[in-house]
Amino acid sequence: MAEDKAPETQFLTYFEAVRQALKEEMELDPSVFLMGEDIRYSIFGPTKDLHLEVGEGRVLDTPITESAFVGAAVGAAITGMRPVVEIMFADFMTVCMDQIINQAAKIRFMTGGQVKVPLVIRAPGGMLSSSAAQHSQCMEALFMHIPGLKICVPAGPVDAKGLLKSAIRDDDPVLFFEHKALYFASDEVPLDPRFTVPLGQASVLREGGDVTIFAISGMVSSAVSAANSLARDGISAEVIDPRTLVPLDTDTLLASVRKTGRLVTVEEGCLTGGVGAEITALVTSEAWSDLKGPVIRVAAKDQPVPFSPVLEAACAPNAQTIAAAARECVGKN
Amino acid sequence: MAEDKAPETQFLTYFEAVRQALKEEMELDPSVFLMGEDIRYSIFGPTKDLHLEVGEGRVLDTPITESAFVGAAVGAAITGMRPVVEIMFADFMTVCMDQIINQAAKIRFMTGGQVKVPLVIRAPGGMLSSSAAQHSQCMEALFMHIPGLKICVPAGPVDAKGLLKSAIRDDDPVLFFEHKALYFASDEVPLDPRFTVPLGQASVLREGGDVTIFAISGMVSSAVSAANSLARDGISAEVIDPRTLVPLDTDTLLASVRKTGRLVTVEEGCLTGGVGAEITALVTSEAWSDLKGPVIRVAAKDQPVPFSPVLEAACAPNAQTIAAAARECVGKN
Amino acid sequence: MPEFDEELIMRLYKTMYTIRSFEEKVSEQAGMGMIPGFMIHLSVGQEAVAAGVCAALRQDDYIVSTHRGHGHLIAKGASTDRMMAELRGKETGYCRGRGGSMHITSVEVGGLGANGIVGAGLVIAPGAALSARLRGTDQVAVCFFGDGASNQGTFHEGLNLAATWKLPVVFVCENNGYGFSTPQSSHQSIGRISRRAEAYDMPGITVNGDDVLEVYLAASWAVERAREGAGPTLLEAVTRRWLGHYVDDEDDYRSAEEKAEFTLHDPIEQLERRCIEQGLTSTSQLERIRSEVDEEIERACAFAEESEEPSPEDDPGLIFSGGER
Amino acid sequence: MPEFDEELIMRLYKTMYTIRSFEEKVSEQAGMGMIPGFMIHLSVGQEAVAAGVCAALRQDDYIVSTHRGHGHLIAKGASTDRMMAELRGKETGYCRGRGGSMHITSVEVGGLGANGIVGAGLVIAPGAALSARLRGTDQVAVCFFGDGASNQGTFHEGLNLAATWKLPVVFVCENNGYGFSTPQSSHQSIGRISRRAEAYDMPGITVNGDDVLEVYLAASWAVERAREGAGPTLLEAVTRRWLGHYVDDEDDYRSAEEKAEFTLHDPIEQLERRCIEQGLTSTSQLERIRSEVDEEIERACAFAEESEEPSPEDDPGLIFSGGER
Ligand SMILES: Cc1ncc(C[n+]2csc(CCOP(=O)(O)OP(=O)(O)O)c2C)c(N)n1
Ligand SMILES: Cc1ncc(C[n+]2csc(CCOP(=O)(O)OP(=O)(O)O)c2C)c(N)n1
Ligand SMILES: [Mg+2]
Ligand SMILES: [Mg+2]
Repeated sequence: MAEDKAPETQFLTYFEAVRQALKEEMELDPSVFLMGEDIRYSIFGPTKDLHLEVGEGRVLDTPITESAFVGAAVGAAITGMRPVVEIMFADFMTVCMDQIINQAAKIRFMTGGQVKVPLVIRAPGGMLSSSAAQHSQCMEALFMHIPGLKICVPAGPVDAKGLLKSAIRDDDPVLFFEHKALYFASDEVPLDPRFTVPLGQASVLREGGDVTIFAISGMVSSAVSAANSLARDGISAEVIDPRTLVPLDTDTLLASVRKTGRLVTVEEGCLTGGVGAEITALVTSEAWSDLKGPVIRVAAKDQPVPFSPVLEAACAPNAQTIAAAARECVGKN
Repeated sequence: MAEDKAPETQFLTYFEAVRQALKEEMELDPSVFLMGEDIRYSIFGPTKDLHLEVGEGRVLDTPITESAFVGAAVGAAITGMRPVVEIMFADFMTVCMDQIINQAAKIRFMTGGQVKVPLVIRAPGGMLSSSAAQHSQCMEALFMHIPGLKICVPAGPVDAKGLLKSAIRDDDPVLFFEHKALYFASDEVPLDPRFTVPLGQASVLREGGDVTIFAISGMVSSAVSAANSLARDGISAEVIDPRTLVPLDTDTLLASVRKTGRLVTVEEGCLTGGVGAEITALVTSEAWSDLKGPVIRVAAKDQPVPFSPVLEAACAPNAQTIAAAARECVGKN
Repeated sequence: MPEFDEELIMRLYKTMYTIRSFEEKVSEQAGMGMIPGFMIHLSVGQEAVAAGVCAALRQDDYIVSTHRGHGHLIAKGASTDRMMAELRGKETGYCRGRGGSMHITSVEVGGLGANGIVGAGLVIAPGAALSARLRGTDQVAVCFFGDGASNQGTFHEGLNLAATWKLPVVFVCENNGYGFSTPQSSHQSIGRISRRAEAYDMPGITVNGDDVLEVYLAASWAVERAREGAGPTLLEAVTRRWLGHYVDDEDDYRSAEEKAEFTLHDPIEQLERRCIEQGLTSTSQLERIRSEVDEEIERACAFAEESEEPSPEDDPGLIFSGGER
Repeated sequence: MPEFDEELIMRLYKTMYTIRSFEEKVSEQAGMGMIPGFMIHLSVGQEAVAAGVCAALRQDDYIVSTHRGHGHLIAKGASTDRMMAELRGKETGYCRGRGGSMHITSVEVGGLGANGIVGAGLVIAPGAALSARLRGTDQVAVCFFGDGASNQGTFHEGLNLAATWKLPVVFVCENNGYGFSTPQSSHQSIGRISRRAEAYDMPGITVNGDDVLEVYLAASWAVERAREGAGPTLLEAVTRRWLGHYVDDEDDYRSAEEKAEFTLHDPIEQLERRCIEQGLTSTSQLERIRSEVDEEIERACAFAEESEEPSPEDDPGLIFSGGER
């Protein structure tokens, strides 16, 4: 990694990286515009005062009507625009689920390809300091089941910027799940406006030979910590962040599992029917003979997210529970 | 046909069995009532003219406002009633998703157990003669990911009646997925009003030693046909219908897999993130050492359901594709 | 009656008659099992709304339609042959057989799609209108919906958004008095749905939806208003659905007397009578239009009949535009 | 001013002051990091709405609340100690620490729940009202919601259902002029939200939401109307949110001038002034109420402080009532 080209990068937080991606793409393409509730105020920062930089007409504060503005985004997308909408908390996607599942995801197919739907829905998910049951959910697993939707789960500022730029340029509906607890994570982010991260390419954050840890979104850094602590015990873990769940980079994942023979999946959403279930089914099907033992899924408990900090902490996975799962996986617990 | 003893069963269609369950429970318990769009007319029959038998006030035709009447059902359930609502097509659950996911499923937890939510949502799903992308979906897999919801998937008239009665008596929200293509299937249905099928008990429709076929809802009869044709080739398949996905009878499933060492999952919903993914993850985790090969998932293609009969048929699994999967599973394809 | 030019009146007549002829053929073919599925919703009796509204539009204006959408699309200028092929599930259909009746769409004529979800279009139309504004065009978006749909949350949200942002939308409520089997009096507490415009400080107008000229005039006013940037209008057209809600509907929730009255309001006959009374045209000229249309529909049927079924091979480009998996 | 009995006025005063005192304490403790989370929405300045409306209710009537729900629940009779414990995430809280501020609920006093989803309550309240009717009681359900929520689809659907079925609901819109950072003029095209009642042929009333007696009178009328079976009412109370939208809100979207005006409308001071002017009570009596309340709040804080955290052990009975997995 070329660390010596400092002028080409800028040290940005995750929310600033999202903001930069939005700004760059709006400057590059006049058909990109933003809608959402209180996005000029921007509770987490990504769109704060962006209208002052790109023009009032391109950053639209909407009434509190998710169905209306996501539906309107579908209408705009099929008539030549590239809307990027924000759902203030991913949990609120429930109130505009029809616009996502029955309209955005299906309209290209239902019309026999007469339209494309270049629409991005940004939605912050995940737990953050006692936000409780209706403001903490990871919704990505639900949508994996719906054909026609692409899904990004950036785990750091560089991917947040690069994936968002790709998502905006993409001709299909993309659900872009930011993680609330990552907004203030920071990193050196490329400044070249041509920089993008393609959808469908996993990143291997750490190479290793004993066990593959597949982790997403808010869990990636915990997985890396877990891998570090495993290394101290002589267990060499490979950490893979798929970065997008749809399309999914199965090649990278399968290659890793073929090498290590062991897999732990890690997510912050609920266990049952989660991302890990699909990954397990896929990997056991495609790499059966390479697996030395069952896949272990690490995920949140199957319960609504509790308010109490004690209970909230007990609900989510962390570096310790990941490391423990990996140890169990390699039979060294 | 004069007999001195009242018959213990009656030959009923699936929709009549649903109707009988509703009627019996309404007669037994004055707190049970029905709401839904055009339910007195009842496009598929289960609630047709039921108000004439149980009273006008207990079968309420609603405006076309799924959020309103599912929300109202939550309000009624937490204040002492047992509402049973119908979503005319399961696909429309998208328009009242918040009432299901963020309210019904979580309210007991969020209130620290101050309320129970005895609410049943009946929703016909599945493909039926070119109903196309917005009237054909199997929604059950989506909801498995949401803690707090029970899920029934009756595959025949007896289970439809017995499970629905249990669902109505249950103190938690139950999603009751009827299958449109099953409404005219018929069987001998017990008439004793005390008859119920408990939630969380799988049924083993056929015993066998070579491979377990786990099939749900509209796919159960195809799985049985497949098993019959496999038998002619000397392959002995055990067919398991879980009947409820939440709670899930893992004991019966695991016992079967421990015996056969092989598993095929069958569903009519989309493959990715489907029921089969969770079942695969569960079984590979719990019965790893008993498995002789990877689980094979049979499911619909990952695409919106097409209108064209040719394409619709190509989209769904059937007895042939199930049998082929089972043959592959036992290595005899 | 204001002055209408003959060309316009003939166009309205032809449109209404085309819808009628097309749908009667669909009804016939559905009865014969030639059309896949049972969710085919016909608008026989309601033709004046589609014809009157779409006559007020330009080709590049948009319409967003409903489950009962054949008439809208015909009135907007779609070809009956590709429509018929779509209803038959053929590859030559507008949606390549993937959509069928409930999803029939012809983007080339500005038809953004029928929809199987009641009320869905009410939030899509404002988006098309917003898109027009952002692209700097003066296109207008019309949103058709029923009395039943006027209770859905999307009605409220769509009208609120359009009013707040003064978007160029005309919301056209086809009030046929029923949401499926449920009479209006059982699904809402008001009679005139145009009263709901009050909630958005938007003009609300109710017209006789069986009088195509009245519909046309009101729609023209609302469309021009929208085009000039004065914002949206709620236009209610009171009409009647002659046939069942869908082709298999027993329709036992409406009395024989009620049904007997429908044809008294026939929008096509009314226009015919008016034209002849006012000497605008001759019986033979109308006769000629009808036979031209009948022939067109026959050709459409033949085209659909002869067209190929889609190949069961997948076309991944229909799910993701790049064909990704 | 009509005649009000002293007991009622003292009760209203005490309720408003309890809300104020409770929330100021919450604000203080949140600033000190003692309250988990950042989504704590305070209703300081809006106390007259909660107090006036709930004074018109019986204990067995229902209220359905919002994200800004502390005041409603206090006014309905909940204990401040269990409320404070809930906000602190303690096992002794009403929701055993599972809910927190946004989900605070006390079913025993008829409080069916705050809600984190804007507009969610608007469809739950009609269900509680329907339930009352089906069970043969004459309970009434009040639904609180904000100006921002009045645009959500659930507003429309809930009011439509309640009006069509003449359910005993009172819809109380607390119009504080903002949905978070968005002023009313940017989120809807009307000024008086009560105009929306027209869409459901329902009475719509706007009152000064800073005048607790005006609120009480209007609410009493609407509640009695509902109780007698005459159907729902939309009651708009115009008020002001003095603090930020939530405790961490910078609140830079409202000008200093605008904020300076808030306290001029202080509902508590207004009532105080009126009482004294009209000789209804003495300064010392009000003083006594305030110190009683302040002590209660101190006790509530101590109770919350001393209470246990929930055990991290799971309680499966909170997910399914039978504890199933
Ligand atoms: C969200 C949703 N709910 C219910 C239905 C089933 N449905 C289809 S059409 C219809 C009636 C619609 O009534 P209206 O809006 O008046 O239109 P009309 O059929 O009279 O043209 C119903 C209930 C649906 N398709 N979508
Ligand atoms: C469905 C949904 N959308 C957005 C939000 C975020 N949010 C919480 S409160 C609020 C503003 C609500 O405004 P209003 O209804 O006027 O109530 P107020 O906060 O003024 O009391 C917003 C946008 C939410 N909680 N739920
Ligand atoms: Mg209608
Ligand atoms: Mg407000």
